[in-house]
Formats: sequence, C-alpha cells, structure tokens
Amino acid sequence: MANINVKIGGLDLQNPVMTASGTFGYGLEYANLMDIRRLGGIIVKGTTLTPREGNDYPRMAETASGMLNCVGLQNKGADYFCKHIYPELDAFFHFEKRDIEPQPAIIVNVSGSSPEDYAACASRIDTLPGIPAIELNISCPNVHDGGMAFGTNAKAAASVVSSVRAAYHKTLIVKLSPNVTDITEIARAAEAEGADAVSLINTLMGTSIDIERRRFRLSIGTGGLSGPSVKPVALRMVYQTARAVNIPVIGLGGICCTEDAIEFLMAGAQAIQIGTANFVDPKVSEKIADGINDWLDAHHIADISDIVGSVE
Amino acid sequence: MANINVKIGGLDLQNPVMTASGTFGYGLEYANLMDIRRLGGIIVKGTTLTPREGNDYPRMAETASGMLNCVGLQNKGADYFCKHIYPELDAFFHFEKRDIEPQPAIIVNVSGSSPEDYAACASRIDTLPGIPAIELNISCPNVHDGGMAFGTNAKAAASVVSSVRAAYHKTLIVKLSPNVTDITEIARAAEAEGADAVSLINTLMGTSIDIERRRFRLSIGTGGLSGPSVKPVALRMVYQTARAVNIPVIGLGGICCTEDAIEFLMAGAQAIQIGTANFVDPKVSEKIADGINDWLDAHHIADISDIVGSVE
Amino acid sequence: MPITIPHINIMQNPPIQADLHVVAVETLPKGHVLLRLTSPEGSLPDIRPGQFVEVRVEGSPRTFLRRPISVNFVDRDHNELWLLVHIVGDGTRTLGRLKEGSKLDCIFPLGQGFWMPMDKALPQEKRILLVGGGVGTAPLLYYGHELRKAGAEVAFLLGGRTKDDILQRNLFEHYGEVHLTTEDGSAGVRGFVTHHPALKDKWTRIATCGPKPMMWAVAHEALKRGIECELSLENLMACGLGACLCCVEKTRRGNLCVCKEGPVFNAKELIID
Amino acid sequence: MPITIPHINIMQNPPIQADLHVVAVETLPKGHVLLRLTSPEGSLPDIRPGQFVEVRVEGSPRTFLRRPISVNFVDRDHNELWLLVHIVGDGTRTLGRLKEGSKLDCIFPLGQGFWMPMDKALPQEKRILLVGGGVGTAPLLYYGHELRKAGAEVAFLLGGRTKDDILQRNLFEHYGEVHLTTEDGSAGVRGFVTHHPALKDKWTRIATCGPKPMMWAVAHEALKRGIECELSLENLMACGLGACLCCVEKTRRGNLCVCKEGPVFNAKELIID
Repeated sequence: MANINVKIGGLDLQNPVMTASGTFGYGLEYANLMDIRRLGGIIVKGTTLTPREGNDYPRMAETASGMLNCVGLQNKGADYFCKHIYPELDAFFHFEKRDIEPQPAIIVNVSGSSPEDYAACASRIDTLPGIPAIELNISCPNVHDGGMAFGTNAKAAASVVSSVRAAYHKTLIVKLSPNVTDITEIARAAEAEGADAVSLINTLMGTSIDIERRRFRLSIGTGGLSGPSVKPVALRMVYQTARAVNIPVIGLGGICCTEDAIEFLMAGAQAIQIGTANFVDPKVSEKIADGINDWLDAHHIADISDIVGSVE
Repeated sequence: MANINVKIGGLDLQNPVMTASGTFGYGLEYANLMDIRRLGGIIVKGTTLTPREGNDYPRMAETASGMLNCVGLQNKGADYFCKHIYPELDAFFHFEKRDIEPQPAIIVNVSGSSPEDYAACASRIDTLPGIPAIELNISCPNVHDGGMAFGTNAKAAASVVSSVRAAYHKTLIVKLSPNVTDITEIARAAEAEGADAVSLINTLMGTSIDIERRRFRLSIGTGGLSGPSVKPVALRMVYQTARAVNIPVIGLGGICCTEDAIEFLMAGAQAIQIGTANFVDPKVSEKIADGINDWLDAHHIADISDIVGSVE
Repeated sequence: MPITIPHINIMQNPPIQADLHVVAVETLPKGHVLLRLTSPEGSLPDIRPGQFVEVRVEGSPRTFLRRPISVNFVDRDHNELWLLVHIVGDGTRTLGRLKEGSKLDCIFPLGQGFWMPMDKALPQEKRILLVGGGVGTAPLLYYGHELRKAGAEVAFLLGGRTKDDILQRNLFEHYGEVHLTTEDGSAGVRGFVTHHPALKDKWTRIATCGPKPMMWAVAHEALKRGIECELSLENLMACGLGACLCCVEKTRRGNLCVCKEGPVFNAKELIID
Repeated sequence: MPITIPHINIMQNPPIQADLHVVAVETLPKGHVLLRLTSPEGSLPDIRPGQFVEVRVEGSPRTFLRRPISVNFVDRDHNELWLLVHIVGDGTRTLGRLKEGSKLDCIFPLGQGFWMPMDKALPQEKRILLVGGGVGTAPLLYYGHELRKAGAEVAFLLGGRTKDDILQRNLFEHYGEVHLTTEDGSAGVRGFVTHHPALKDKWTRIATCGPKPMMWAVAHEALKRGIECELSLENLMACGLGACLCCVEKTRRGNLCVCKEGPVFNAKELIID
C-alpha cells in the first residue's frame, strides 16, 4: 500500500481523487452505485447566494469524445444548501467522526455575480463545520453575469478572490477557466490574493449546430466542453500552472482512467478531479483511487508525492 | 446542382473545400488517391524564408478523437519552393489554364520569426503567378521564435499583418490561434491591417505524457491538438469571429464529414478547410465537396451563400 | 441496503449497475430491434413501468455518453429485461449490432415510473388508456402488463406513420383492446392518435409516451376533460441520476430532472402550451 | 496512370485505397494475429518487400488515426496480402477481433521497400542475412520469399524473448536457413541476435527489422565489417504519405519521413550512435 494521502491547504485527503462540481450532484445521488465514502473529496454542485433556475433546455450536446453543457448554475441557493442538503450529507457521512474514520472532504463550489455576492455565499458556507473548503468558480462559461468574466481577466479574478478570502476562513480553492491566453497569469493572481490552491480546467467554451433545424443545439448558443477531448489541453495547462505557482494545483479535464490520472499527477497536479467520466461509469472515481494505489505499488513507489510533477 | 462557388478576397473557388496546411503536403502526395483537381483550394505546407529542420522526433501523439503534433515548420525554404516545388505544381495543374479549366487555388502558408522575415517570404511567393493567395501563419504553437507569439497578441498580430500587407499584393489570409481569451480581437486587428480573410482555428496547445517513461510524448513537450475533439471550440470561435469582422472567415477544426462542414458554414464560415481528417480518409475533402452540393440539392437550396451564417 | 435521502435521492427502488447478457436481438420493422437481456447473477431487481435503463455504448467516438432507453418489458418468468431500440444514430446502431451472449453495461432502474394502483383490489371503474406513438409505445407494454395484473381495465391507442411502424401489436393485445391510427391509413384510423374516437371514451386515467406534440395534444384533451394524465418525456440527458441537471423540463415546480423526477410527469405539473 | 513527381512523389508503385476483405484471422502465440486479406476486385497491386499498409481502425475514440502495418507476405497464388499484428493497444485489439468476411479500409503499398536485385541473374556470391526481432520479423518473410525467387541465398536470424515469441518459423524455413536466439534459451542461442555466431558469417548484405536497439547493434556490426545493411524503422506516423512530416528520422540528409523516404533506410544514411 503506497501512501496516497495528499494535503491541499488545510485539507487532508485520504486519496487524491475528487469528483468535479456539477458532475456528481451532492454525492449522495451516487451512493447506491459506489462507495462514496472512499473518495478523497466530493465537490458538490455550484451554489450561489440566492436560488437560480439555470438556463433553458436543451442544456447538453454530445460531441466527439466529450460533451457540451450549459446548465447555468441551477441550484436552490446557499440557505437551502445549509438547511436541507448539508444535514443530509451530515446524516450520511457523520462529519463529527471525520477525525476518527476516513471520509471524503465535502467541498462546496461557490459561484456569484459580483465579488460581494461570492463573498456572501462563501461566508454562509463558512459556518458549516463539516465543509472544510470551498471551490470558487470564476470560470463558468454558461452564465451572463459573473462566472467566466472573472476568470478571464487577472484583475477581476484578483478582486473576487480577495473579497472571498476576507470572508472565508477555511481552505479556498479557485477554479480556473481555460478560455484564456495565459492561465498562469490568472493562477498567479489567485495565489497573490490568498488562494490555497487552484483547480483547472473548467470547460472550454464551444458550440454545436443542428444543421437540419439551423439552430444551436444548446439553448443559449454556446456551452462548456468537457470529456476526454479536452484532456490534452487540460494537461498542458496543469503543467504550465504547476510551474508558475507555489500553491497546490488540482488537475481535471477528461480524466477517465488511472493512467489519465497519473498523467495529471506527473504534470504537477497534487490531486485530481473526475468530471464527465462519472456519467459514463459511475464507479470510475473509486476505481481510479484504487488504480493509483495499485499503479504506485506495481512501480514500487512508496509515496504519491514521488510522482507529482515528475515528468521531464 | 447548387452553386457552391465562393469568393474569398480575390479568390474564386470552385467549391468551399480546401485542405489545411501541414495535413496535405503539397497536394501532389494525394494525387494517386483522389482527384485533387476537384478541390476548392490546397493550402500547401508552412513555408519560411530559409530552410528549417523542424523539431526532433517524436512529433505526434494520438489523443481521444484527435492528435497532437509538434512538427515545427520543417520545410526547405521559399527559394526551394519557388525553384522546385512550384514548377512541379505547375506541371500538374497547368496554372496558365486556370481561367479556362477549373482547378484548386494553390495557397502557400507562410511563417516567419519577425515581421520582416514574414514579409520577405511573402514577397518571394508574390512573384509566382500560379499562387493567388497566401495564408499567414501567426498561430503555430510549435516554434519558439515567432509563430503563435504573433497570434496571441493583437498588437503583434497587427505588426506582422501590416508588414506582409505592404509586401504582398494578392489575397492575404491570416490564420488565427485559438489559444487566446478573445479571438475576435486578433481577427479585428488583422482586418484593420488589410487582411482579406481570416482562417481559424489553428491547433489548441496541449500535451500528453508517457507515464511509464515519465516523459512527454512530444519532443518539445507540448504540441498542437487537432481533430474532431476540437470541433466544438473551433465552431464557437468561427461563429464569434464571423460576427465580429466584415472580411470572410474560413473555418477549420475537426471537420470530418459533410455535416461538420455545413455546421461551419451555418456558423458563418464562407469556406472550410479539412485538416487531420485527411490522414484518416485521404478522399475526405473530395467527398465533402460533393457532399455539400448534394446536401444543398436535397434541401432545395440553390446557392451556398444562403446557408452561410444562417444559424439562429 | 438502498440509500434513500429525501432531498437528494428520491428513488424508491434504487438503481444498480450490472453487466446484463444479451439473450436475443430480434429485428423488428422500420429499423427497430428488441434486445432481450438477462441478469446472469440472479433475479432482476424491482423495476416499475416507465422506468428506464442507461446503457453504455462502446464502439464509436461519437457515442461517448450512455443511452437512456425505456423498459419495454420485464419477463419475470425468464428473468428478462426487454429494451426496444429505434436505430437512429451511431449509438443505437451499435446496440443493434449486439450479438447473443454479449454483455451490456446497464444502470437501472432509473427515474419515477407511471402511476400504479396501491393494492390489487382496484375498483372496477378504473379504465386506463395508454397512448403511444412510434417507439414511444415501448414502455406502455410493460405498463399495460402491470396494470392488468393489478386488475385494471386497460386499452391501448397506438399511432404510427404506417402499419409497419406499429410494433409489438400482438403483445399489446394480451393486456387489453388495441386501437390503431396510421398517417397513411394502412391500419386503424387514418391520422394521428388524437383523431381516434377511442380517445374520447370514458377513461379514469390516461398515460402517454411518444413525440412531444402528440403527448401535448393528448394531455390537453385529458386536462380539458378532467382526466388524470401522465406523460413520459425523453429529454436529452447525460448522467441519468439527477446529478448533472442537463435534462430538465420546465414545470410548475421549476426546472425538474427528467431522469430523476421523471421521466413520467403528471400533466398538471407540466407547462403544456 | 500513377502520378510520380520527383521532388514530391517518389513512389514507384503508387498507393491505392481499397476495402480489402478478411479471408482469415489466425491466432498466433503471445497476442499476435495473422490477418489474411484479399482484394475482391482483382489482383493486388505490385507490392515490394518492406512496404507497409495504413489500416483504418474503427471502434474506439482512442483509435482515431490509421495504423501502419508492414506487409508480412503476398500470396500471389491466392491473391492474399498478409498482415501480422501484435495486439498491444486498442487499435490492434480491434484488428484482432475482425471476422472472416469483414472489410478493412487499406492504403497500400506505402513507402520504400528493401533493396532488391535488379534482375534475376544474381551472382552466386550474394548471401543475404535477414535479422528480425519480435514482430519485426514480419516483413522479412515476404522479403525472404522475393529474394529467394530472385535467386539469392537467404538466411534468417530471428530473435525473441522465448521460443513462442518467434512466429512463423516454419514459413521462414521455406526460403532459407533459420537461426534463432531467445532470451531465456528456450530455442536457439540464448541471448540477443547480436550474440548469434551466424551474424559474423560472410554476408554480402544484411537487412534488419525489430526493436531499435537491436537494429542499431546489427547495423553497427555490419558497418564495421563493410557489409551493406538496411534497417526498417517504425516511427510513429500519421498520414503515411509524406504529407504531415510527423514520422521523421534524423539522417545524414536531414529529417526524412519514415513513411515516404523509408521505412527502409540504408545504415549509412542513418545516424547510428
């Protein structure tokens, strides 16, 4: 058994495998199909201060080795999460036992439309003892107000991170958009404002057209591309970012199997997230957590940190 | 028979299907496998003022629904092209008969490492009567000096285009990089400096790691991603760019079949290029040229211009 | 023990992931195939009419996601689950090429099924019409079987472009009277299901599955006459578990997931224009 | 008429694209299969030893590009083209699953083959050794056949990890003496092909195909002793036609395409370190 524990800011993860926001609901949706307790972390779906209905249907289109989505942050708001979802998560995981039995870190993905809005949402989540971290989504391509606008400009990113950092006292992860000329610039801005880690990549903005109807396949025209098709781009950005910042990098983008996960670790990610692959194989995150351990054992590597950033 | 002629600057193409630079050699390599005379255009491989050896092997890696390459502009230089390749193209196509028999526009993709260098290469090509256009490559992700550096900054792009525009008197197409926050900004800069058209997208920068050897699969670490995996991103950028500029847009990125080509036309491209798909099916560009005509006929559309930009 | 959590996991018969084995692939008219699957590891779980299966399709880069397919029938005697597939694209084409003995990775049962009577002592006046169009008739076969078993009086109203488009007619006849409509008049009443007089009969409940315009028309008729009506929707979906929120339908309760809160909805919940 | 243009298209027997039919798929030891293909539309074109085929592989998103596979044999009597495939990934796995009668989209023949004597009146002193390792032995079978037909004296030196890794031994024996090496000593001389005394015999020419370190060692030996030597390289490639310049090998003439200027190169051209 290799040591596959990883530390991200104040988080101590039992393994480096987390599920990506928006692809795993609140985790409990998958509880009948796999042992969600064995994950390193679960990033629950994008939460905003006030409820949002999201975009109109259709919200997805399949693409070559991937999919587009434009869900647009549908959620019932931070209060509903605190009052209804959090207690159910607590009932399942028993957060009070966190120190004595292994369980995944439950991380809330936080979105907003202004720095104040993000901060208010983050400070609501800050009150929940069972939530040790938030992931700040400054990269959602599917909302008009906020989202990606904050993630494609270093100054705007800095203002959101700074505002949230002042309001939030636990581990702060900032999720970056790949739709930029230089992702390391945004990552450095987040680091400078006190982010504990960055996660990347969010989806690449794309589109698809139904030629018979001469209409976009997505209700708002464009959406975010995810799945194996984006993996080469994600891996390149993780590599660049890991060399540009001193805080941990969490890698995601098309990871479907153990070998994909190892690629991201070697590129410099300290942990990884599984996104779209959950739709194809609901057990994939658990399989990858086991797979990383087996791969390290087979290669006689005692500690996962020995491979992080090891590519030459 | 629908009218599928298209005009791009001074070019009058018999159909909107061209083959993308670097994926079709000088065209003649495919002459035994298809009727290259039936193409709308052939963009021959990247040519620089002086010969270049390109990058070391390995130069490619297969990815999910695509591939990475880092060829790095290997070519024998503009003089060799003029003295040796051009006469062979002329011997095959008989450029002097261009006005009386249909033939593809032979377009040279021009690269360089400084505005002067680009201009010098372009002005060599300007002397060739059979070459009615060049495609300025300001988006090659695989060379250190020049290439993508010019395509990811509006000012730098403007300086190259301006310099080449002064030296080159025929149709000037500028090929854009997708590795930017806002591709329309670069497109507008090219338009302002006198480009006759823009073509997009060049490859998305990505990477791939051989985990057993802990090494990148490409000799220079990163490379350019192409193939169906990038199609949604390409289509989105074509749509955005076609609405942002008044010059024609030539769309490319993962086009594999007639339906893909129609998507690009509906997104606003006046012509399209076939790239990586040539490796999978050498006849694909000819099939798509026929396919577009058949599709228009089946939909009772008399002229291709009726569908360009028609998506709602 | 299945995990059920009120605000998140509302499924009463929670799903499993299993490799089912293909017992037979029957070719039906007009590009349809019937996949008969079995569970080699014991009895199939509880499956309710209207629930669906997320099937993994491998074999093409264009079939990245699972395909949701409604349960056509559950043959408990032979421990078989039937999926009726209309071959329309790469994914369904791959399914149509499966051979006897091959395995199919399935997540099932998913979603909320059709209304079922709470106990078998169903009042005699329960007369239920099941209206299907095209491949949308598929879930109605199992629903008809289950309703009949529960003592209801069932009739079917099935529509298709031509006679050949109406699939499994002989099987439907086991569970109730079958009324037909075809667009070309080659069987039953010429026209759409909404043109058939049977729709106007006295029903205590109607359930429908098929093209949206057809379902909307049926629901409209039912609502007008105060008849309980359920519709089974087939919005494009990804996860099938209510996690990704891609397949939402606008309802009077807001955007709901067709995969989790549906695919069956009461007509009163939907916004039928 | 084939199109040949000196600076661009140097192929003397230009390629065609054709759907070949699978006559048989023979399972060989250690994860190898022999695909026997035929052209249903007439005789196979002129194919030279050392040339290769670009095979289209469908069935997985991870097998986007064609797979280059060397010609193992051309059986003119039966109009068959043989490809020997080592199943190592998704693409080759799909090839291994082909069934008799299925079609395979092939572009062939590609590349420059091995040296062949200009006419059949070969001087008696022409003694040629063909050295192969692993699946790299594949093209040497056809080369041996053609050399023998041309009147040369051929011998084979084949290396593998174990006895089972040496494929088609009985077929090689038709064309010349077969020397073996195995790493575990289960057949022939224990060790690598470079350890076999046959390599030191008097040869007028050596040709080799297999893992690069093996070929480099064989070439080194040949160059040292002034023997003409050719190597068949298998760099990763995309187009197969010299268009994309992905598969280049550094040579004394600069970066050359293995797909077009190769796959066979004279040892003197290569930079052998």
